[in-house]
Amino acid sequence: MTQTTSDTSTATTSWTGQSVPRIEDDRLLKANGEFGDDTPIHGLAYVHFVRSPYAHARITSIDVTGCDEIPGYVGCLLPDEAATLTNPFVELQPEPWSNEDDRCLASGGKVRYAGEPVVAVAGASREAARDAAAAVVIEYEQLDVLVDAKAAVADGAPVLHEAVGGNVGWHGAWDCGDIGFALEHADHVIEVDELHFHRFSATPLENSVITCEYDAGMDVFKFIGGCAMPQFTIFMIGAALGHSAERIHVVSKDFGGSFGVKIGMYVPATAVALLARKYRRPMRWVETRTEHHWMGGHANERTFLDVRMAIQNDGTVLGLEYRCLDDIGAYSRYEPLGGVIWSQVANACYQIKHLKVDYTTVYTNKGPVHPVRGYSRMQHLWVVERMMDIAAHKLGFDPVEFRLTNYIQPDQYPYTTVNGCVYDSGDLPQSLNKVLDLIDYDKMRALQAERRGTGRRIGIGIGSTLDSGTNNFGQARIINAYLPFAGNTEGGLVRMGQDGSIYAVTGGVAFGQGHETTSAQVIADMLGITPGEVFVHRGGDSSLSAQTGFSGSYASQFAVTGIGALINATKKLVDEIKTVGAAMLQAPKDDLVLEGGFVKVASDHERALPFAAIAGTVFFAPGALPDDVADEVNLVGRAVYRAPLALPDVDKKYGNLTLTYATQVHACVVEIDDETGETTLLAYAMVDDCGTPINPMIIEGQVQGATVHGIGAALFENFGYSPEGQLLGGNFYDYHAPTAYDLPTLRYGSVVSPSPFTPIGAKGMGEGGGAPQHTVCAAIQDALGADAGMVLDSHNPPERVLDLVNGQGAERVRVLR
Amino acid sequence: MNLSGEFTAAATPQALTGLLSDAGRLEGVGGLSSVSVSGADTLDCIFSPVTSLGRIPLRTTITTLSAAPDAAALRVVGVRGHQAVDADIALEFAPADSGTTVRWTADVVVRGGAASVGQRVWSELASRAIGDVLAAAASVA
Amino acid sequence: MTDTVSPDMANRDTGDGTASQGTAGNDVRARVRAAMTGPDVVAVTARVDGRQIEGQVPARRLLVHWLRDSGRRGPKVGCDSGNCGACTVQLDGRIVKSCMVLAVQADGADIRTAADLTEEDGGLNPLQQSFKDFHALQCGYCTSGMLMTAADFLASGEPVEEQPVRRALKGNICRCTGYENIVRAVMAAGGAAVVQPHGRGARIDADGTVADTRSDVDTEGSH
Amino acid sequence: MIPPPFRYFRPASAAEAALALDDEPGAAVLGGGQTLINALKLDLVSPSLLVDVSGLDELRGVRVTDAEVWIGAAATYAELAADPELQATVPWLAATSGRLVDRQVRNRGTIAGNCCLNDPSSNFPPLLAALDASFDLLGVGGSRTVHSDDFFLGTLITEAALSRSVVTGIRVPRPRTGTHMAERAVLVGADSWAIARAVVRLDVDGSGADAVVVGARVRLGCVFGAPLALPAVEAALVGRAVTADLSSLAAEAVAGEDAEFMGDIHGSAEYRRHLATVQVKRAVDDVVDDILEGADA
Repeated sequence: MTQTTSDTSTATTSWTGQSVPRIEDDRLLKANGEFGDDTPIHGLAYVHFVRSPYAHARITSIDVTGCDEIPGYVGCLLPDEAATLTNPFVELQPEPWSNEDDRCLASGGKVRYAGEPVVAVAGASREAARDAAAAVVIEYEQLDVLVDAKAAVADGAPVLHEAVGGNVGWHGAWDCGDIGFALEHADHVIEVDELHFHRFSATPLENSVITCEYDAGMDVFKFIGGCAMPQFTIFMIGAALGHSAERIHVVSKDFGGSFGVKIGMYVPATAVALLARKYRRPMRWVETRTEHHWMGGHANERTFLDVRMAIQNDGTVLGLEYRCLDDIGAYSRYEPLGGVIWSQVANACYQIKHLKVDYTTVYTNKGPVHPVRGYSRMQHLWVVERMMDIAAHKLGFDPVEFRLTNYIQPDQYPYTTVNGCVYDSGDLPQSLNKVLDLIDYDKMRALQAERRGTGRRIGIGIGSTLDSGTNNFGQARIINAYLPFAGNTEGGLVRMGQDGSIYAVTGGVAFGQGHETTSAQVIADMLGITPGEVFVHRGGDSSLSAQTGFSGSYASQFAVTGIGALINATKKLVDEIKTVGAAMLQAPKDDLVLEGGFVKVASDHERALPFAAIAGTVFFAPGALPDDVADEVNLVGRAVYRAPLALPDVDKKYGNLTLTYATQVHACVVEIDDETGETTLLAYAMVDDCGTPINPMIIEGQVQGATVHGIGAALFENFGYSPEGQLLGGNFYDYHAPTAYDLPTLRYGSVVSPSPFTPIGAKGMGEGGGAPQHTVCAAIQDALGADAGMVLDSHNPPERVLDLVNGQGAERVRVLR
Repeated sequence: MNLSGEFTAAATPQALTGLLSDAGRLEGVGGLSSVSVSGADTLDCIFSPVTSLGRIPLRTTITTLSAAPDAAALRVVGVRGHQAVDADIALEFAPADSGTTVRWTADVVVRGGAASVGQRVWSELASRAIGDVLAAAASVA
Repeated sequence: MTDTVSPDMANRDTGDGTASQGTAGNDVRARVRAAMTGPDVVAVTARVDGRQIEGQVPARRLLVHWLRDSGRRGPKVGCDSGNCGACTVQLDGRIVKSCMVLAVQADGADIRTAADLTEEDGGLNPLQQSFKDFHALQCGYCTSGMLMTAADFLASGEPVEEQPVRRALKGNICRCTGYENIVRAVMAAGGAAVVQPHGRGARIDADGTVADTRSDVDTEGSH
Repeated sequence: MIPPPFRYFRPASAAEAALALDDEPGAAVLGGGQTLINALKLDLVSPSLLVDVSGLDELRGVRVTDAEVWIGAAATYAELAADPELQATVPWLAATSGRLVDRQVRNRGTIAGNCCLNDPSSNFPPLLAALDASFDLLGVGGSRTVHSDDFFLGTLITEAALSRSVVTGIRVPRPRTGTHMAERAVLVGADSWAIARAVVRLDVDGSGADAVVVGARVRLGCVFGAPLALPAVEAALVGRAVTADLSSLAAEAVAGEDAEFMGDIHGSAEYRRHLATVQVKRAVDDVVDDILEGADA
């Protein structure tokens, strides 16, 4: 096990790197957590949204007079009112695409997806809010519906956002290296007409819950409920309401999952805030599962067109090109950032030299996309993985050797990608070998041969992926050169209380990642105490001076940015403790160590002061300290961590877009029923490498969770739409989230390649890069073989697999040379 | 979804089309209540098809798009909270021995949460609901 | 097949094969009318985690909401459709999903929620401790329901093996853990041998004291 | 998630329940509530009154006579799965009960609730139809027993709902010696709902290789009109010797059936049509294997 590389001289034990059971568990296990709907609020009213049953329609009338009949009806908010009281939400894209009119209720007199909120109704009880909402009568004039990205960009298509002028929300082109030359001269070229990465989401078990209290005396909005990106939320709500950021207070407590999705919560939160202010009453909206599936945020659905890959006789892959249409649904929200985020992993895991991508963001009448675990990178990684896999099958390369040949090799790190990103470290060959051992690769190949022709065919799949972490927000300028973003920071604050106890808070808002524990481990090492002695703030609180603009939990960054900020903050506290200790112990500051809750003189451990004495003196007896010490010390360490990232070259779309790259290599074995298409996972294994671990147990847990999200997406989960724009996966009947009984044992292994760029060698991780989609697709392809159906969709339910068994997709794949 | 059905009514085609403006008679039809004429070609009512889970009351507007001796076209929009059902119904009347043979076709779209959770069952339910209410209405003409 | 009247059924039900006769029928109709026309309030009294709780609720109030409004945070709502199991409680000795039970149906019942699982001294019970040891929870939202189901399984005497455990947990959705560690935690709590968490090292108790067990760190597993 | 308003009535007997249904036209029966309460939360239906029969002891239990097995309407899946008499007499019902949905739902869901709903993907209707089960209905006009063919009237509709009756029990004729059954389904997830389901029951005279089919019941779920009888398949099987090629005969006969399939996000109508044939074939194979192995029901 890699020991801590903490550079402080105070560490006397090393908690960092240990699988410490989590500090947050006790309260959760005892049902003492406080999730969104748990917070008791006096005088609370409930909000219920009246939603459009139509996917695209003009609102012709709204009649709320029936609400008055409902006992407990408090009041409502109408679209016109929201349009008067708010500015359109800030858009990240440049003109003309920024002319999109997005507000908390259907804007511009239209609805653009089924389930879009039109009227927000408040009632004194859940039942009153529901009944009043049911009494609202809205009439619509239907408009033509778009549920297909290709149809949306066709001539004459109906337009969602008239002010934008068409259904393209953004467009960008990358041309790295010289793919034209490569395709012309390569020994082999594989061409695929179309691949499709389907629509799904992470569907956290706790839906969004937003409570808003408006303090009229102070003109402050206080939001309580899981918020994964608090300062971004304040930015969006503040700009929409024209309200000062410091008068918007965002508090998260226990938080039942986000996985990126809840970054979009500022939209309904704005409506809840308007109601709270209008009726001077705290308001709570508890999203239902159906509502969450309609609007809680879908992952980017992407159609890849005219995909070509150039390969040499020796198996070297030179590069690839594609066009893609990224279907973001009805509103852009965090999009079109996905248009650049994918390019963090431009090379995927391979030494390709040429890449050309033509990326178009497209509006359709579907639920809006939000960042979802693996955000935008997994789509690109998937298409590269599919092409690698298809190439290996079509050209007859051994699947393992083909990957080993093309992997970026351990001695090539730091590795600069075709677009200037710098992969920090990794050992993909070792990871692959390890994962093959975990699934008993040779035995499974024998089983595959044995089963051939029995109607229950076996396939073995390999998926290699990246989890890029710690965004360089400067990449947003590749979307829109005028955006004022650059770099990335996170904040942290560590302080000592009057009795010597230790408190810490960061801008990261955990929703299950164990931040309280990992933070405590690192801080404990630096202060010479135990993790249990560090009280880490639960969730997040925008009033606590621990947040920066990029604060939050998304983009796999906490182990770098959050921990980095806490290390910097703890360093300051350590210095102050030693300053006081030096004065009180009459010893040189650099001869002091922190150990067991004491400041000790290193050369004479008998000379020691407990933290309580340090704190007591600073809090209550500053007069006993030398003036210069008393003037300076407050026992609060507040610091930021700044990721060392420069602005990319916006014109060339070149530069380092993320700081770290965790890798995962997965392998699985599937069995396919030739008559029904049912696909069973017989074995599944993952090997992760996220640098120096802080808590290996938590890392393993994150890998397992991301794996099942991916398996779910690959085999079960699908936000399909009817031609009329109705979501057909609106609940857990129709959107099958895998259960324990659907899954095989997950076998886990790890490789440790410390990051040279981060404070303790750790890398952000947890998103998982869609590895299971790559892996399951490859396994199905392996079961089918080279001369059969071709796996060209990321979602493979039994019917599609049966079609594949019968040859579907073969005609869309060509070996041009 | 496209549905169709056929039944024989005792009434004449004229009597059948006359129903579309006769709230009083329609009030007596099982499954219909609160029937009122809200416009020249428009009826409002509560239509409550029955299932084994209970009734499904829909606030319903029926618009007569065309009515001729041998055919009629209706647009039916039913709403229940965030659920909605639209049906374009075409009726054909042909004289039969004991009255009129009514053939109907309907293009039905279910919207809202029901579009998802009910996707396996709506076509059979809607087919039965439309067939039943048409036959019931015809019987009071 | 012809419909037949069953004397057996008639005898068991009303004694005369018809239910609508007599004053008894009128009494029932009167009670139905009262239910239909009176205020929409029904009284509910139940024992919840060993304490008597009384309430007045509308007929449609779900048991999960009534329990939550009564201060129990264990049962949670994660779906609209009875799939997720986050609301699982024990009702008269059997686990149920409290979003698919009306509060009024629990009148007179004995209910246990996850808050009642802890030891008498407030410490974690062995199952809860196993969840902690095996990192069987992340966000914790599904945890109360998982614990209720797992406790029911372990008390059932069914074999503590992977497939039965997975089947037992089928009615509880977790979106964080991928279930692997939950399965291990339940099996371990049931006495089965399971794989230890990656890099298992020390243990910290809730009060901040530490049991240093780093001697058994599995260094093999981490490289 | 918040149901529409309704009122609640807890009858003291099935007869009271029948009276309540008669008295209040918008009333619906609340059994285990494992579908109805979800439908209410999703605001799909809006009964004015729920008549809660779940607590009626007279609707519980399993009673076995020489001729039949009577199952209380409100017997839960868990009770049926664990019932030794049911396991001994109609093992298929007990087995199905034990793998329905999940642990919690099995504690509350009832067999008659499953049947009264008659969702095309429901487990019990095709099984009970193949067993020639009948339903005891109690209405204000009295009680009667209705054969499953006359009870299941289509998706989400049954004779009980139409006649505003309470189902009090289900009667399953004791399977004769030589009755063999098998059920095959393709499920969305393990122990989840079906997208295709076939139930095959063969009654045979003789045993092992000498067995001859003297009666056949083949029912499909997940199809319009479920549980749907497949008379052509049954006709193709009756009178045949029990041999391994029986399933091919059955599969060929499915093509001649007039079945209409539904499509949804989990599978198109065409796919389900294909699966129906596969499931019938496999269920017949299962039964044949069972017979040829000499195992008796």
